[in-house]
Amino acid sequence: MDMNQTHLKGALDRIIADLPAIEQELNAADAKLGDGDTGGMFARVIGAMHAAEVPSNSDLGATLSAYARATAAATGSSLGTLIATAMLTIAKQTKGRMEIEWSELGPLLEQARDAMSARGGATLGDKTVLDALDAVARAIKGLSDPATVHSAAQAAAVATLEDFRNRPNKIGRARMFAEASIGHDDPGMLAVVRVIQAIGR
Amino acid sequence: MDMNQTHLKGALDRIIADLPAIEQELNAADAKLGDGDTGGMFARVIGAMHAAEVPSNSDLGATLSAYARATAAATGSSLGTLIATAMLTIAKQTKGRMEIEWSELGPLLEQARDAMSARGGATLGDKTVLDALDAVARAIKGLSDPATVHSAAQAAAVATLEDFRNRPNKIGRARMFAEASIGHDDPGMLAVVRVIQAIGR
Amino acid sequence: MKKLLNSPTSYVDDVLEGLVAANPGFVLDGQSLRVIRRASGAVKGKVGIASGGGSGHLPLFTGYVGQGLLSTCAIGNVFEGPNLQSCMDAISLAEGGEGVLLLFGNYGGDKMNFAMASEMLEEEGIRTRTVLATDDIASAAPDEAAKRRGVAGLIYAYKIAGAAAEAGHDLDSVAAFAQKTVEATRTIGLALNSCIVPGSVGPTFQIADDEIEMGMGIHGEPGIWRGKLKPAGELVEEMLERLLAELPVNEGKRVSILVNGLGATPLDELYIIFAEAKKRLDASGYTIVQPMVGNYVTSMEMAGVSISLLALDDELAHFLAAPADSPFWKI
Amino acid sequence: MKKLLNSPTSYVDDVLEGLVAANPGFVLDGQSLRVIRRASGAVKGKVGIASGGGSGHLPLFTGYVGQGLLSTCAIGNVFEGPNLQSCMDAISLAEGGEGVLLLFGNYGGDKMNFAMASEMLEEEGIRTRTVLATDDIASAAPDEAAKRRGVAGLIYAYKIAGAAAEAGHDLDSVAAFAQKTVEATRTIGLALNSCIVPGSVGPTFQIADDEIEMGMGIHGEPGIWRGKLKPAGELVEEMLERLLAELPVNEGKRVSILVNGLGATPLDELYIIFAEAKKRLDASGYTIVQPMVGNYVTSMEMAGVSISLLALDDELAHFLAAPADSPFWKI
Ligand SMILES: Nc1ncnc2c1ncn2[C@@H]1O[C@H](COP(=O)(O)OP(=O)(O)O)[C@@H](O)[C@H]1O
Ligand SMILES: Nc1ncnc2c1ncn2[C@@H]1O[C@H](COP(=O)(O)OP(=O)(O)O)[C@@H](O)[C@H]1O
Ligand SMILES: [Mg+2]
Ligand SMILES: [Mg+2]
Ligand SMILES: [Mg+2]
Ligand SMILES: [Mg+2]
Repeated sequence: MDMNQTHLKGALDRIIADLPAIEQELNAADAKLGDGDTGGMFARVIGAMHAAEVPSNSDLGATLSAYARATAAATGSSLGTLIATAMLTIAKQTKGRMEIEWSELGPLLEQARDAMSARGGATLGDKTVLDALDAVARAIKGLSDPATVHSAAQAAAVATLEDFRNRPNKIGRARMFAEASIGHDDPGMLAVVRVIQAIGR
Repeated sequence: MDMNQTHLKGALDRIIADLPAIEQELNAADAKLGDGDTGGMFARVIGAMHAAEVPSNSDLGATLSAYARATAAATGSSLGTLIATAMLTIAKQTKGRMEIEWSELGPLLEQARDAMSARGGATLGDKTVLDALDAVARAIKGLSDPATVHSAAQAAAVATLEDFRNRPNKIGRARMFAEASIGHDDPGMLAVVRVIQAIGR
Repeated sequence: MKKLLNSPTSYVDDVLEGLVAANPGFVLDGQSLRVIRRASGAVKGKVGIASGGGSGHLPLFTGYVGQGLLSTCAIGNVFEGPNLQSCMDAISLAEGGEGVLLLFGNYGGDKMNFAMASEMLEEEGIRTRTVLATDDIASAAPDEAAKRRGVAGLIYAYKIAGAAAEAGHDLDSVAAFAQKTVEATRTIGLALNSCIVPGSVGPTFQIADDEIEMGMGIHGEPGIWRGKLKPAGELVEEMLERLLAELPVNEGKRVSILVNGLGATPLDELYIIFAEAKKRLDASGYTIVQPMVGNYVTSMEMAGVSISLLALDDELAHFLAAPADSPFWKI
Repeated sequence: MKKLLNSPTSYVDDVLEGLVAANPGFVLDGQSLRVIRRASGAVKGKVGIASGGGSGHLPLFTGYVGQGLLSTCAIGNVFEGPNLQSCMDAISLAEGGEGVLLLFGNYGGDKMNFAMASEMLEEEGIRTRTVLATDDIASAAPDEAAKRRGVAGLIYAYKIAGAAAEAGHDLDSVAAFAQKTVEATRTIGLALNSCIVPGSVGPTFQIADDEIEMGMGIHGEPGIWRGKLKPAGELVEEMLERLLAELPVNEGKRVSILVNGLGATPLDELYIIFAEAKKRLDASGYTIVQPMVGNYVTSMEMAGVSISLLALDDELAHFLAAPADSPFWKI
């Protein structure tokens, strides 16, 4: 089965099931190097997406666009705004389509990544959500079986998190503490890992 | 030997020796019903009196007047101002005298008590420093042996403290909590007890 | 004790040094060097207004020296009344030939020292009148209102007496306006945590992490009840009920409201409290005039809020709206 | 979490309700209902100034809307940038036909949302220029000054850009004055304890009872060092040394200084800090112009202080002294 609105809604439900733990973990990660609010903001954004009234047979573009609007209204934080940017970008590409093939997901994520980079000014290697997204996008390129897509995505995200752990943050609140940020997970990157893990449950 | 400046200075020294403990105890007592500053204020007043430069062969009036001025400059608190009032009153009565008989002390304290009552508006029975002073003044009336004076004063002060413990405060910060003040020592009264005990050591 | 200071003993003098250096309208003066007066000096031919009180309540008391407000202010040690000399200084420096109103809070030490000072200065020909703020309804029952302590509502009396003096009223009538204001003002506060007196071993009192104390005084004097924190709306409901039960409201039900932070409470929370209060006052037919929200009378790092109401008539409303120019209250 | 509020989710809206109700000069407006604008509206024929930022810093940001200061201000959730719609609202409501300066702190979310908003509104014909406050010297090395975050010094840029707009300068020159101010401003802060974000499980960070953190950001971002509290004079010494090391001072060495409380620090302590700073600046030949001491940019119940210096020339001094009329800054 191709990817459709039901997948999106199901993914959201599974993230919500894990949300309390994710919220705490992201807050704690952000408190080490930022302002400690990544988790709270993330929880609010997910809640707003969930509360958004999206007719159950909308196309993917309309669904994501509604999610993006809900996100943008719920926050003006860095990560929240980047999430909205990503969803808007993919919404534009999937406007009018009820489903997409799983193999299309990788390229779509790459477009999202580029839009986020343009909006936020970060580049790959800065130890942000971008690096995780980039790794996932590249890992699932060409894959068309949903289970394979998921496990490749998860492996790539986790590997990137670990790979970057001992590198310094180069943007956002954490950046100036190059030394101090070494050894800590970037909260945005960690969010990607936890989201993929939640979706897989 | 009659009472002279040496006695005053010696008393001050002995109070200072006990001061850390007295300060803490008075603060704690005042914190229960007032603003918790009786001890700090008292310590400052005693320190100021001690630091006051009083020529060592001044008469009693001059000595007490210097102590009163030092006290008045060190604080504007209720108790501090009343202490200054008391010392000024006795200073006036002992102006020019190098020594007084111990039996004169009681009547002098009665005059001080009356001046404090006029200044502060409290009357006997209000559970204040006045009640302790009054009891002491009456107890030592007619006594002329210093040791007897001291033990009578101490016994009267302690008895008054205990007698008033289960009565309500009727003036000052503690007054409105009639119920709550029952069972607690009045800090001003407690100060009289501790001062007399210190002097006796 | 985590405070930004040099030493507890120099605390008050260090604060005054900064206060005067930062505010060109203030001069530190008097034999005691514990009086703030207007840089422009006493106004010849007008009634002077002297106040005073302990340190630790900024902007009270000294912050309200300025045109249309206080002439002078004596400053005591932290939470102690001003001493005798500083009271004498404050009165002398306020005298412009028409007498001086002594306007301060109803506390023992303050009363004694101002009384002694005025007795001594009356001998030198300075006429004084004394009016005491007694706005804290938690500090005594209504039938013992004269025993109530003065808290945040004192600044309403500053404003109205200051405007009356500025307008050229004589000593008796300035005192009468101040007295009228005091009688038309009611305050109740609540505290979330304690302040720390510099040099003390610790906080003035202990309070649990989820508790508040309703009716607490500005030095940590015990209040009416201690219990679990409640939503802002419920707290305001109780505070207003207590205040309105005895506020002598005039026709038209005009009131001014002061939502005052005790020092460590974020401005955000004061506005939440104000919004709740306004909702309820509006619903009960009161008209709010010149609302004030901010840290006007504090207790150092104490967190909490007080609400003061002043029942207005035309006269009081007129003086309340008159120009004023101090660093902390400008109109 | 001991806060006077109704619920964490209604926190910001409840605060805004109170803020607007207490200040007749403010109107809550825009599709988002998350913008404060002057009650008098945009000024035709003059450059508008829009700002914005997260909640939890009152009086920043919204408190500085008023004549000679901001035209409008977008408000985000606590410690989050204003969202896209509120940024669009703030810009549209500030437009008086001469374009709008976007003036805010250098934070990711704020930048992204204002950038998106201005891209969308430029299509509708509203010209914008953006200037970012980057005064916090603890947040990046001097060679990466463009990465520094904006903190208390932002209000100097408000004041000077606001005065320039009021004086009728065009968009480019108002932006240039703002940029010049930003480049002449340096701030460093220190924190004694943490704030608590409404709805969070606890304080943003933990700090020992006898420790401070030098250089901490206004959301609790880590600073330069954490260690034992020192006497006020020593702390000020270090802070001034760090600031002056890179302040681009002009001839005459005129500086304005802002000693800013983070929210829970008593005013007393701020004056002690100011006195220490003045002593040192005087001794080093600086001339202090228009000193400010108070809670201008806070972090809710965070205790601590920041010192900002603005190096003045005639132009900046002129605009700094120009009239301004907001509830929290009146000249
Ligand atoms: N400019 C940016 N580009 C890409 N990712 C960013 C950027 N800024 C922040 N992030 C990501 O967002 C995360 C922090 O999110 P959040 O706590 O919501 O932001 P803040 O509190 O700094 O506004 C970081 O861990 C990082 O992954
Ligand atoms: N008017 C008064 N008359 C007599 N004693 C008083 C009076 N007011 C206070 N006191 C005494 O002073 C004590 C409190 O002193 P202190 O703590 O210095 O006063 P405060 O903090 O209330 O100014 C009380 O315990 C009481 O004995
Ligand atoms: Mg964050
Ligand atoms: Mg006391
Ligand atoms: Mg006291
Ligand atoms: Mg944030």
